[in-house]
Amino acid sequence: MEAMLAIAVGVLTACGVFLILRARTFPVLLGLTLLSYAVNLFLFASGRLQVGAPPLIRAAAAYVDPLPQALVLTAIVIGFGMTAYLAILALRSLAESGGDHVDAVSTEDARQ
Amino acid sequence: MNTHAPILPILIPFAAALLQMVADRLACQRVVGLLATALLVLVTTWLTLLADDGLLRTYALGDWPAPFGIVLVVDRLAAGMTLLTALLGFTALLYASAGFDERGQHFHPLFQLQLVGLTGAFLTGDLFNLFVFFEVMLLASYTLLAHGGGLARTRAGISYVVLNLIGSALFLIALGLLYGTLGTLNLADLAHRLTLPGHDPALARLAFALLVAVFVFKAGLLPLSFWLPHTYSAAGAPVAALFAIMTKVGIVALLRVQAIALTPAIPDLLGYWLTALAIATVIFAALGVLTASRLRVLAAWLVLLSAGTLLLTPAQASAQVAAAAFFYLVHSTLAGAAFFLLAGVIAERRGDAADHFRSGSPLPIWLQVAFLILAATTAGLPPFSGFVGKLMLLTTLRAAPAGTAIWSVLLASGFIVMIALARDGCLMIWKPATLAAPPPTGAIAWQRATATLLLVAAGPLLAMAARPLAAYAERTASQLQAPGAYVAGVLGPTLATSLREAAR
Amino acid sequence: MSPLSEAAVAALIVLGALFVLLGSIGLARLPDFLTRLHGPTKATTLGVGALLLASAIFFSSRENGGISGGISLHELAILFFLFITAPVTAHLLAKAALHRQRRADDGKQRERTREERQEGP
Amino acid sequence: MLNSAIEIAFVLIGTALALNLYRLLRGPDASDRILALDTLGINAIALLVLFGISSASTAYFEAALLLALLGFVGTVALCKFLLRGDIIE
Amino acid sequence: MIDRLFPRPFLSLTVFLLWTVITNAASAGLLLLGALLAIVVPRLTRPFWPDPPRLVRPGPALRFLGIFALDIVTANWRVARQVIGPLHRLSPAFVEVPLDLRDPFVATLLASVVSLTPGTLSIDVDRQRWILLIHALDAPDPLALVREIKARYESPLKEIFAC
Amino acid sequence: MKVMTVRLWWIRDGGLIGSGNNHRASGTPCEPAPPLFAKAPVNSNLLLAAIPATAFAAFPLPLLLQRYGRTSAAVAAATVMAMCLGLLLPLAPAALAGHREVARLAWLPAYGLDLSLRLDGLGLLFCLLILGIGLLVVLYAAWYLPTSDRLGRFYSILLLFMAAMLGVVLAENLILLLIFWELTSLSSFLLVAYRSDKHESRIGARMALAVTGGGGLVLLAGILLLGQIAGSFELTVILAAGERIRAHALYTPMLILILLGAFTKSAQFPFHFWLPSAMAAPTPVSAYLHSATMVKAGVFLLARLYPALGSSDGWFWLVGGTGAITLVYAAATALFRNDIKGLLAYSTISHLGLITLLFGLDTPLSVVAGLFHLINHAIFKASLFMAAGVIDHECGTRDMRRVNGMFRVMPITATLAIIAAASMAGVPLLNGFLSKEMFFAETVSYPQFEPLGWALPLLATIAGMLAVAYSSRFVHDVFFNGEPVDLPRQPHEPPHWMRAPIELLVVLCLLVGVFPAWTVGPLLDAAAGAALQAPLPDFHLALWHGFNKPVLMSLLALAGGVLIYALRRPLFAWQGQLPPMHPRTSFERFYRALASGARRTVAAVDNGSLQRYSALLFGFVVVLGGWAFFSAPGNTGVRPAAQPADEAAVAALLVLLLGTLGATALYRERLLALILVSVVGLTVTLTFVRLSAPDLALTQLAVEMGTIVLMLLVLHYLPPRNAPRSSARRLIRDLLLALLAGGGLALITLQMLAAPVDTIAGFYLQQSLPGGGGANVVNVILVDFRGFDTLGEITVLAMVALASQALLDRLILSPPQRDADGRRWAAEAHPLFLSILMRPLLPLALTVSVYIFLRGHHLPGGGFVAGLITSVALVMQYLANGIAFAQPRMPQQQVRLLALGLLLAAGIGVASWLFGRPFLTSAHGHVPLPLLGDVELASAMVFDLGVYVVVVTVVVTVLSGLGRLSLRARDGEEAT
Ligand code: NA
Ligand code: NA
Repeated sequence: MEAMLAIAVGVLTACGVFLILRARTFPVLLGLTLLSYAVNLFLFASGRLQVGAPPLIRAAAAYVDPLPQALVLTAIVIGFGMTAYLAILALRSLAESGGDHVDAVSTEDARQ
Repeated sequence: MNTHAPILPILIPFAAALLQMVADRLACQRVVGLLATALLVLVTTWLTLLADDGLLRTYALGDWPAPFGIVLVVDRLAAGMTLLTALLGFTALLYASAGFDERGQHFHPLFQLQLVGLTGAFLTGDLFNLFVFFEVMLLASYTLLAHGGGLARTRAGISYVVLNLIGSALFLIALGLLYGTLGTLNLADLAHRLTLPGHDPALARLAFALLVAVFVFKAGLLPLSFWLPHTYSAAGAPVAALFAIMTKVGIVALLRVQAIALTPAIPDLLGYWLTALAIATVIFAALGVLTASRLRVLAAWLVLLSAGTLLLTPAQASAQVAAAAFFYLVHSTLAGAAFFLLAGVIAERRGDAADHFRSGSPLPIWLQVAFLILAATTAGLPPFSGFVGKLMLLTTLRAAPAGTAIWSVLLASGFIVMIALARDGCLMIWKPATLAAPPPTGAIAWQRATATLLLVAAGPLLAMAARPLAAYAERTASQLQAPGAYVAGVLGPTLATSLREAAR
Repeated sequence: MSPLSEAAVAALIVLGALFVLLGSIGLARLPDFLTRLHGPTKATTLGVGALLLASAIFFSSRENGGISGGISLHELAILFFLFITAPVTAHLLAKAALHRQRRADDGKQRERTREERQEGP
Repeated sequence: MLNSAIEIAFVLIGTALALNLYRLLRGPDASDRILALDTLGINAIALLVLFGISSASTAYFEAALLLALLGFVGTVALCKFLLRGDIIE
Repeated sequence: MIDRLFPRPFLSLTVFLLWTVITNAASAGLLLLGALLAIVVPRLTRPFWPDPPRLVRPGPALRFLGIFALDIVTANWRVARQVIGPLHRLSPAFVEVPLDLRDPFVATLLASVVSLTPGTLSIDVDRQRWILLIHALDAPDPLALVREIKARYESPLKEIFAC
Repeated sequence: MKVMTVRLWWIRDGGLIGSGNNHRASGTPCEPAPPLFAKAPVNSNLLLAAIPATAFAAFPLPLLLQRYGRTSAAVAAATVMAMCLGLLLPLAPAALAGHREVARLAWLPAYGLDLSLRLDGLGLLFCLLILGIGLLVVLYAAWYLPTSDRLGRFYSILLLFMAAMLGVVLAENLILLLIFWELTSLSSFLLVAYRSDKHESRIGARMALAVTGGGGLVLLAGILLLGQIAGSFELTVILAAGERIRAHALYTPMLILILLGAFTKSAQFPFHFWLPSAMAAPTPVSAYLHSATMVKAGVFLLARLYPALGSSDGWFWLVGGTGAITLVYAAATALFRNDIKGLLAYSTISHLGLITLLFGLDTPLSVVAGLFHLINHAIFKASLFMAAGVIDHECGTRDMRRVNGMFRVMPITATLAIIAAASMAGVPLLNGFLSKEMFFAETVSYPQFEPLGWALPLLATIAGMLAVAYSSRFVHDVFFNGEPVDLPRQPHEPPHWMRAPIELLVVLCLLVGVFPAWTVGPLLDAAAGAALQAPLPDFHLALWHGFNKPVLMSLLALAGGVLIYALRRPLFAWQGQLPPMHPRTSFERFYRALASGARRTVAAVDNGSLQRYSALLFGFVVVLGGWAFFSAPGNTGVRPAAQPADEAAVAALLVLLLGTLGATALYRERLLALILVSVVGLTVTLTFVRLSAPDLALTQLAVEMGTIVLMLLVLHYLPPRNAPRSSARRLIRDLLLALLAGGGLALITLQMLAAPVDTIAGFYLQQSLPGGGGANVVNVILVDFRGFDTLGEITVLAMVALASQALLDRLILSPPQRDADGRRWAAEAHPLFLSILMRPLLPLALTVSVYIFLRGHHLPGGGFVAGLITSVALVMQYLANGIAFAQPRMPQQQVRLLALGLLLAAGIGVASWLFGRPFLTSAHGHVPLPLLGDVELASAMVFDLGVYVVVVTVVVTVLSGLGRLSLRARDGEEAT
């Protein structure tokens, strides 16, 4: 189980990093999404993995560590906000530079 | 009220932001904002005076004890930084209230929320909460940066946002690793558990390394600092002025973590690499200063220069150095901010020539004097704060490893800044206009003049009050460099009980 | 739980899973888009329905099943929503597919070049 | 009996998921992929229900409910994108 | 009185039923809360549903639901066989069903019913000519299909909603 | 904070202060020097402190008074100087008697910086020079500067400079001395650039600043070292510690640093070039700064620190050597200058070299001679500069090739100038002669290096000849040598008051030259005594010591000098062939080179590309992390973890890999990549469910939907054409980084999952029900234990909404008319089917969100998820029916709604103050109600409601805002 998660985190990170290093805004957005999946899974894993032990207080049961879940929840929501923000910024730069290059080289610059 | 003092620096701007969101007429927003920041200055001053008794004030949010709940921790450092933030906030806002705030939507609430982020980041004693406040601070800053529009700002904005998002991801990884290894998020508790056996040392070390990476990135360490000059020079004058303290958040966090967690447990983590890169940063920034073609770009490079200078200090792990660092931090923050405002005023005054280093319509004498004083301050020429700060740093860093290198770099960078400012100032202020200079575009709004002069005056004033300030800085440093007291102060009863249980 | 209900549950589970599989087979196997569309939209729906029924019986027949014991019906809600949404998705997918089957007209080339010009190198 | 039934069901649904993925990657058209994604979602509901029964826990219910309630949003948006490009107009 | 309290009794009923179903536990408090929702939610969302049809005859409606459920189950067998059976036997076809009803909501309802019942999929409702375009997985005799749909689904719906 | 303590006391009699280890060397705090026996009245130190204080306080006066006319400005300046002089005189007798006053005022004692002043013979001498010549310059400038100049600015800067100069010579604390030192550089910068519209003035000023200011930085380093060696920055301590200092390991580097400071200031070779360029300054400035005061600061420092640093080989070679070279080189150069002030400037450099050489000779008597020549040079050089100024003022040029035969035009001025020049040449009966004699005598009687015993005298004689030569050129070429060549103006005698200062100084030249003993004798004794800090060698100033070697050398010098000048034509011809030197242009060239070098470097390092920045960031983290991890002591390495993987896990992993790798490989097919990413999202959701995190699953799921809509909204506008493929090198770099980062994190995950840990989770599980009143621990953490985080989080969300409004405001984007394959868009904007079926969905979705919200505290759900459900349902309304339909039906005033949400969350937190509890303290309890039985209420619910409101508002605002772009574009098209 742990190995599975580790591999997942690793691959998500690797692909996220690769996409973030692309030159256009959209792949960067995708990359950041993948990276945040990886980060959330990792943060989640810091509470260790357990099947069928949700932290809902019932009569006598085992519970998984609830704190990382709370943290990840916060991270997910903030991540969504940030993605939205970057998306908006990308559109703005598109409107101003006429292109979707991350360095927002305006079309004039590009010609030169 | 005393008991709630620690939370006020966060709640005041927060409340102001809410008010401004409801009463969204610009006039109201201005009044609310200025009143709130003025109040913030008062409160933080009071807090700073309170903190000077040397006691560690903690504020358990939700009445949950540390490390389970989030606690705010007020020591001299935190209080002082909130005061600095407040001062900067007030002046920047005063400047912005003369028309800059009209150039886009929601300037005022975002400004107040930026203050929330800053004060929160300085006050919190919980690392995840620090992450949250970083996000608050950054998101506000993203938008304030873009305020006023223009491709340059958007371009800078994208780099700034993407890099900071990577930084946030890194921060979360570090936090996950910390929790997964040491099982807590409260700095004091982390420091405490770090000294106990029963955790994986390699993972803990790695976790703190990642944390340090985040902080030095925020602080503007080469080679992670290329975004900084672009961003700061793209931002509008008052925004950039407020940004002058943002790199300091990283520095302060770094100094804190170093003093409380690293020095006792992982002393070798901040080693030569940091000093070496800091030296590189200073050199790079000095070169940048030479390349600047307009005042606000130069100011941005100066911010980087001061960041590099400050990054020389954490690796030393010494109270004296920290004290010098604190004085220099205050000086460089105010001077940097002043430069941005001055650039704004000059640009406004000179029409097309703006703040470019070329001849334009002549400046009024008070602006010339202001420029002279500020230039001398930032170049580290006596008798202003820049000299005092440099004197303190040189004196305390002499003993440091690579002290000679540090000395040479500090003096050389000072020299470069001096000759660059001399040249640029000559071009901008004295060089007669080749063709008939355009008439100065109107009078400068009193808010802008006042704000600028207030910050410029800081140079001489800090130098005059050097002794009490240096003394406060030393008390701050010695308090910071006493990790045991911090841990005991924060964990307090919790720690006691847990120790008792351990004893049983 | 009683063997009868257990048998029912078991049967429904297998049946449901079977229909789910059928739908996916249709999706994978059928020749063109519109025929493929038939599979999931209902075989699957039915399959999930069966599974939900199984779940309902299962939890209703357990002591302290559901939240406060007694019968468990909230599975019906899921089914309900599936029934509302499935036609919509099917409809839109069909429209989209038909739209996509229209050949791109000659405007295409012009469009491209124009954008390239916009783009710059 | 129940357990073996669950085992079988897992295998069946697993196969179903595999077939969905095949279609997802195979295409040929975007509409096929969207259809595959949609089916994947519905099969996931089945999977969740099955989890719920197998672990006799209601903790899976909300997820299934949400998937049923919101799962189609993605599909609709994607289709609208293919049709109009502009999904909110 | 009732009308003012429940301007959309059908919707209110649905909300109440949904509530009781998902809460999955019948306590006085929850039921009361459900009733409250049944009143509040339709009011809140009224502007988003300006022209709801009026459900006139509940009886036929229930019967219709029965038929519908039955059809789903039975017809699924057929599709199942077709799906795994040899594909060349299939004769898929587009079929146009001329509609008698003119209410967009009811037409949509019909279309979804058609979509949900295996073998047929509603592609589009042409509101100029009031024609329901259907795709059938295997329709050797399209006219028969049209007849079946009109008889089995359309007329009951017209009856239920009186349009 | 403590109040600054002001401590003033004084020291009388030459007794040196005993071992004063009273200032921290490297960073250890310490108290200011302990008060010494305070027996005499305080007023004398008050007087002492008052001198620079007055100067600094009063320097703006002329600027303020200039509105009352230039005379009042001049009078103000003169008055200030006179006042300082008046304050000085009462202190003079003691100083002349060899005593010293010390006054202290603590400033930054912990770092060795104090406002401590001292007045002794040396200081007195310089004060008199500064103030005396200052007064004359004030008078002179009033006549020299054009009447258009209102003088306020000039005199203020001049006073500022004077104040700084007084500070330098009165400083007891070395850091304080440095402060004034740099202030002189700064104010001289302003004075040299006084004619700021002239290019050469600005360049000259910048050169002066660069060299002297830069030298000041080096000096700072030297002083800090010295202070650490001596254990104090107070001169009294330092001067007493000569032995210890010279013995210290850091002596030589420290000496070099300090000498660099002195040499740059005193324009010693090779730092001399700034002085000629500084001649762009108005002549009064040159007469003041470049003859009498600023350039003397360097040699003053030599004299000041002589007891501490002197008498060592290093001192001898460095100081003596530099002095000697400068002496000869500058003298030779002076001869060839055509500009009068240029000639004077180089002669000044040469004389400074002479003085430096004398200090370098390192015998008591040579020090006396140095000081004596310093006085004389100040007197005659100031007068010469003023004379040059008169000529410039009268002729409109200073070019000696044009200025000829002035003797007939202005006989009086000419006579005065000729006398001064004679003194400069060392002609008997004039003061210059005496000190030059002493200099010659020193060179002859110099004890050290026997083998080259003749070298020094020879060098001195040659220098003497050159001095005679350029003096004769000045005299002959300006005042005789035929007719003037097309002068801009018709010259005649200057107004009397302009000549008066020159007259006074020339009279002084004569008086000192004839009656040295009773004119400067006492002053020189006191100064020398203070400089040596030791009993004076016996010497007596007299015009005639009998015929000896020095006299012989003087005669040789005179004869030789005249001869050289006679041979000037071939010499000038020869010099004309030498490559011309233009320090000004070369300085600017140097700066330009520096700047362009910097520009190239910066551009090379920072290419402004985000891709490089990100790569650097990732690379940095990988390297730092790798180092930290593998350098750790007792690194256990990766341990296999406990639980076996079930089929579900494997399947999920496969799906996830497929989606991730697929999306990455096909990222150019943007839509496909997006679909694949949402598959990944679905898998992550399932993982959360499976691994006991239902709340996460719900949140992730709802967020997924929002994300897809968001991405599609963006994708619509992004140009369909893809970026040109990255280069192979770029690809390899990125893949490498990706692999390192991914592999690293995977390994860390594995090791972390196997690592032992004891977390604080127990507390939450324990307290959730009793303390937080909720069974869903995650929710209780979110709204209670760590509600502060959540507050910050919804603040972030709210800001995203504000930002979206701010950033999308007035943004015009043109949506493509066809899709990527060039198809026209479908005609039907809002398919009936969709819009109809979405209508019943909204109320049902609302019901569900109410359900999810209410149970959140006990079971999976809560404000976030409920909010996301509601908002997605609302967004569906936009999607199905369009903005025109949905917008008016939505709750308006989103910003106020945001504020409301935040207020709910924060307000309930503040409410806890009423119960004397900290912010965000929660309360919960069971309230029995009719019919409902007892209903559980928790203040956290209100908090959660705030969360709900914020989430709904934000999602709707952002997505609808993005959607509205197309409308705006359409309107734009219609408008055009
Ligand atoms: Na001549
Ligand atoms: Na749109």
